[in-house]
Amino acid sequence: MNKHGNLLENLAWQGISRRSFLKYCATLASLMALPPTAGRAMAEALARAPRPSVIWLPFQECTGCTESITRSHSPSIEGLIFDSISLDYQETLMAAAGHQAEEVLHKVVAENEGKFVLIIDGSVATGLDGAYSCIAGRSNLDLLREVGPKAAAIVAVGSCAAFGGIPKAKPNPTGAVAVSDIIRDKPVVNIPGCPPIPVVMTGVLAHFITFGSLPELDRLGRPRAFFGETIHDRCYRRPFYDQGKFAKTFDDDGARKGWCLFELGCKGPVTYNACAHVKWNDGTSFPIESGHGCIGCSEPDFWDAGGFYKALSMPADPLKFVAGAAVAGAAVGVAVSIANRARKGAAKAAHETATLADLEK
Amino acid sequence: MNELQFLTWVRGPGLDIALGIFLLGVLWRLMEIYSLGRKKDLAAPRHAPGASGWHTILRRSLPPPGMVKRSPVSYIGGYIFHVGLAIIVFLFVPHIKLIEGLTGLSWPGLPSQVIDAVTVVTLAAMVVVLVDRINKPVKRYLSTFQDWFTWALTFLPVLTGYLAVKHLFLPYTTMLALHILSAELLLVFIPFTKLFHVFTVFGSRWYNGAINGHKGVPV
Amino acid sequence: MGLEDIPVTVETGAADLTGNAQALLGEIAALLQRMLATGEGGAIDLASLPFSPADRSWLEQRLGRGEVEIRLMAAGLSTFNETACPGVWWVSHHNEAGIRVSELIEVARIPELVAAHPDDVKIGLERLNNLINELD
Amino acid sequence: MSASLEKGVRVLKEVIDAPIASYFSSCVHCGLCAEACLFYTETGDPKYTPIHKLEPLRRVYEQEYTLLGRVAKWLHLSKPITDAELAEWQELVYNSCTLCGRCSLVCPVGNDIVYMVRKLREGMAISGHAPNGVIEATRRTVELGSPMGVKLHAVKAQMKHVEAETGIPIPLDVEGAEYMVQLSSMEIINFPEYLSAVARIMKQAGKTWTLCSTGFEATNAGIQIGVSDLARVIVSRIVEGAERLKVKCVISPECGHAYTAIRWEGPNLIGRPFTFQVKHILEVLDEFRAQGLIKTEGMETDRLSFHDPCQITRRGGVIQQQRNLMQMVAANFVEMPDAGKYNWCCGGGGGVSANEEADELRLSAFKRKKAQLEAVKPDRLVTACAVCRTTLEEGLEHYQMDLPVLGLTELIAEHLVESGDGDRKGA
Repeated sequence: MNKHGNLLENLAWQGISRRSFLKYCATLASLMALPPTAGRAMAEALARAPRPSVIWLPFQECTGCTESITRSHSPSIEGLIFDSISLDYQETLMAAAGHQAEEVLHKVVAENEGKFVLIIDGSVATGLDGAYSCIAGRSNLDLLREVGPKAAAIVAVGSCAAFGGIPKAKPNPTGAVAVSDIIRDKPVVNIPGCPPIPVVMTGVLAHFITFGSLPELDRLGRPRAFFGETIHDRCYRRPFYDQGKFAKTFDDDGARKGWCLFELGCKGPVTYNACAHVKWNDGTSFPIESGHGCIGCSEPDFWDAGGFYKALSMPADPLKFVAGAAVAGAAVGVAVSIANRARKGAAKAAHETATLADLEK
Repeated sequence: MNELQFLTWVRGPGLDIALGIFLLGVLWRLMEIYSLGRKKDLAAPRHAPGASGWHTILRRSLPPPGMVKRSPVSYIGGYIFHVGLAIIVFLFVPHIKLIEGLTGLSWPGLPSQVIDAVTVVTLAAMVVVLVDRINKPVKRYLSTFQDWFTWALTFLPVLTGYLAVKHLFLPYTTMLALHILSAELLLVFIPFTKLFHVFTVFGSRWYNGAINGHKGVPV
Repeated sequence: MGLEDIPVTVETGAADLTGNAQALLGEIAALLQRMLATGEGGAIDLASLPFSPADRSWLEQRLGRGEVEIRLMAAGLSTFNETACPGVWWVSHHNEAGIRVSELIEVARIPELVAAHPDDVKIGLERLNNLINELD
Repeated sequence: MSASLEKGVRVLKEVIDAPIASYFSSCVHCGLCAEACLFYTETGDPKYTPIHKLEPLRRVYEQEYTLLGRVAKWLHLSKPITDAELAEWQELVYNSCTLCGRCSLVCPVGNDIVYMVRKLREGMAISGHAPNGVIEATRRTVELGSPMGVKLHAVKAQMKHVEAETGIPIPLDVEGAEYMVQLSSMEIINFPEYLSAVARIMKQAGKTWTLCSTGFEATNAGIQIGVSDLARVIVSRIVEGAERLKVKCVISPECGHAYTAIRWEGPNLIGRPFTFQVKHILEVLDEFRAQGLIKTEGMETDRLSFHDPCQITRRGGVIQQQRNLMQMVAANFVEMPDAGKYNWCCGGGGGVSANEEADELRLSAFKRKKAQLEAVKPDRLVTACAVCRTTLEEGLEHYQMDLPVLGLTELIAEHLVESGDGDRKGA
């Protein structure tokens, strides 16, 4: 974490040319759906910008998000962004530990009040006053309530921080909630995904550094540029869906031909994320390209959305009420039938043979 | 409740309840109607080709001579929207998947572009049929709240389905959930409104065909 | 066992034109016109459009190839190919793993990234002066 | 609720059956039945939509035989049927419906609407909401034996007259005859040529036949007003007569509803199948033709068209026979539009012709028949129902159309090859 000098000079020092940097910014701009010319503006701004302090707090999480970011495809380039920030607290990455680390945290918060960026991964446990997840004897809930209001911007990384994620799955023993459930008076950028796509993270940071603002967010606080379309919209297998060609099992002919995985439970149609065009592992592929349907990991409560292998149009739960209802219907039917027949029988029994006199009123 | 929870609810408990009410209502209503029975016709029957309940079930699907000319909108609009609905409900792959999930029965579907086109035509036909109901003195005279209500009940699932597929107005997840919810409402109301004709049409045609077929009149 | 032993044959299934490629031609023409009038170029990000592989190859074929092909080695390969319409460049950026990360149609007399930045020219001049000085 | 209304509702509860329940559950208010009803097409008044005429019956069905309807009734959410409503509906159920059944043929969900009108009339009549004209016709039929008050002596007078004219004895109360011939009072009074035609045809066919002194009248106002108990009284006269005389077959005359009454409703009214056959005269004539029992000569050369009486064709199943017979004697036979089972009613059936209140409406509705006739412009119109015949004649006169109407049976009789009686042949 080099903290000195001009960014471009630092890059040059690392053997990264201006053109490499410009090219990276152009690609980032493209991913963020900014106009292609924004790449250059971004590059210039990044080169000049002051380095904001960043604090990264891990709550109820599995470190998968950190793994995802740090193992992103071209570390030297993604590192550019981290080079332009001052990552002052990150438990997994920082050398400091124990009391020393906690001191850093409080010092940075105090010195940069209203200016630092707070990144959170993991959900917030609220059960037993947050006792399910503590750092240095303090509950995550407590820490968030203290640090959150002082941050310039909050970024919830991963589905747990964004929406509660797996800890919140039924029956949610820890009372896990999303960061945005605790912090209500300040915009929280949600970057859901289990794990999230690294470039989304760097894109949001680059935007903040470049333009001093958060990128455009959707209703769920997600950057619209990355979460504006569903996996299904951008899926290379979409034409098969439109043609009605579906793999029925994971090893049938359709699966071999790369047909649509809708019937195998793909949640692409209801999952807003950039996997289908940004892809994973150095841009190699994404789950559907590897032959498995999307499980919708970046959607709220994806864990409880009716099973990963059930087609979206199929019942989410086993039907429990139906059989009873059928029996009840038959019972009502029989009862009404008996009553009707009795009623009609009574009318017949009461029949008085009509005479001419009856015709006159 | 977020939209995925909403979707999961309509796919789960919502579907369960709707199907339950539907099945309950259908069984109850069918028994209520057909258990009333009818008297045996004691007159000696006249046999004529094509004069039977079964014939009428099929034949009544075609317009009697001269009627298309007298009420073109009813027939053309009616055909388009009924056939359109059948195609959409039974030949759109996700729907087949649902039926398979519920019953284990499955058949090939149509490409979604075809379904898209059919849906647009169906929606248009339904609007035309509605306008006809408003404009035609007889239809307006006969119409009660139920007629407007059931029109909306039938129209909404088609509309929301189309909007969901085309990603219009609302996020797909929400629209899909609304689509399923509207279809569930339709199911719930089928047994208790004139929509029950989807079942009784066969009984009615059969009775008409059998009663008149007894006299040797192919109706 | 090689890749060919795995019985998976992926069909592209995307042989159909979406109509977006056709629409793009008009957009490119508008950018060219603007460049002629004001000198300001522009670019169209192909990744931002719903483009099928068929659309891409259709557009590539229509635009054709011009006289200039530029290869840029900067954090992976980038190619700038002039199309048969001078001033219109087909730009592909690849990462170090060789995977294409973005693709643009750029309208410029010389692609922006190709021209040397004055700061870099200064550094170059400095380096050259050093070389000359070393000769002394 | 008045006692009569209570009785009416009870009768409706008796007659509502599974078909009616199915029909009401199927109706989608498409209004197509209106397009099949001449009272709507010729007036444009939507209240004449056939299904709408059944509103009281639908309400009774819903309130009595559906669970939801019963709950609504119990919660006082639905209004019970009132006498005032039935009085209002009288016009719709009697004046503007001839029981022609054309609506039942077009209903896309298959509702047999006329079946329901017939049943609704049971409740309407018994609660005192039938038109006076129809009540009086019923009273005369029950008390005197015929809706027009024709008694046996009038029949005997006509028998004598026909015997004198044709020289053929008219058998009365002959036991063991093959055919028992029925007459309608209209024929006895207005169209005596029918009896003479039958006598000559039977003679040529070599069939034994008879009239019945206790059951000569075929018409049955009980069917039209819709009181099965009275219809049974009337139809029983024929059944008793036929069984007493041990005939094989009763021939229903050129009268539409008489055929429905004896052929289709008869066994159901008396609650057992008949021991004899019932045929319409046109069926018998066509059988004779097919078996070569009657020979005709000469052809009518003017333009003739045929009006299908609803109760014989659409409601009776006699569809092809009249056409075979027309072809036999008419060189220039033209079918009017919608001929056969889709033919339009003359407007006088189902008791309407006996109902003075309906006169004006009936003449409006006749415009439908007028249009059909104008489309084919026949020189003469043939039919096979005395009520149709008088209704047509009245309508034609009203619209100043000069078009003679005749019965098919007499037309056939005119062409019989009768040895030594050549002067009767072809006009």
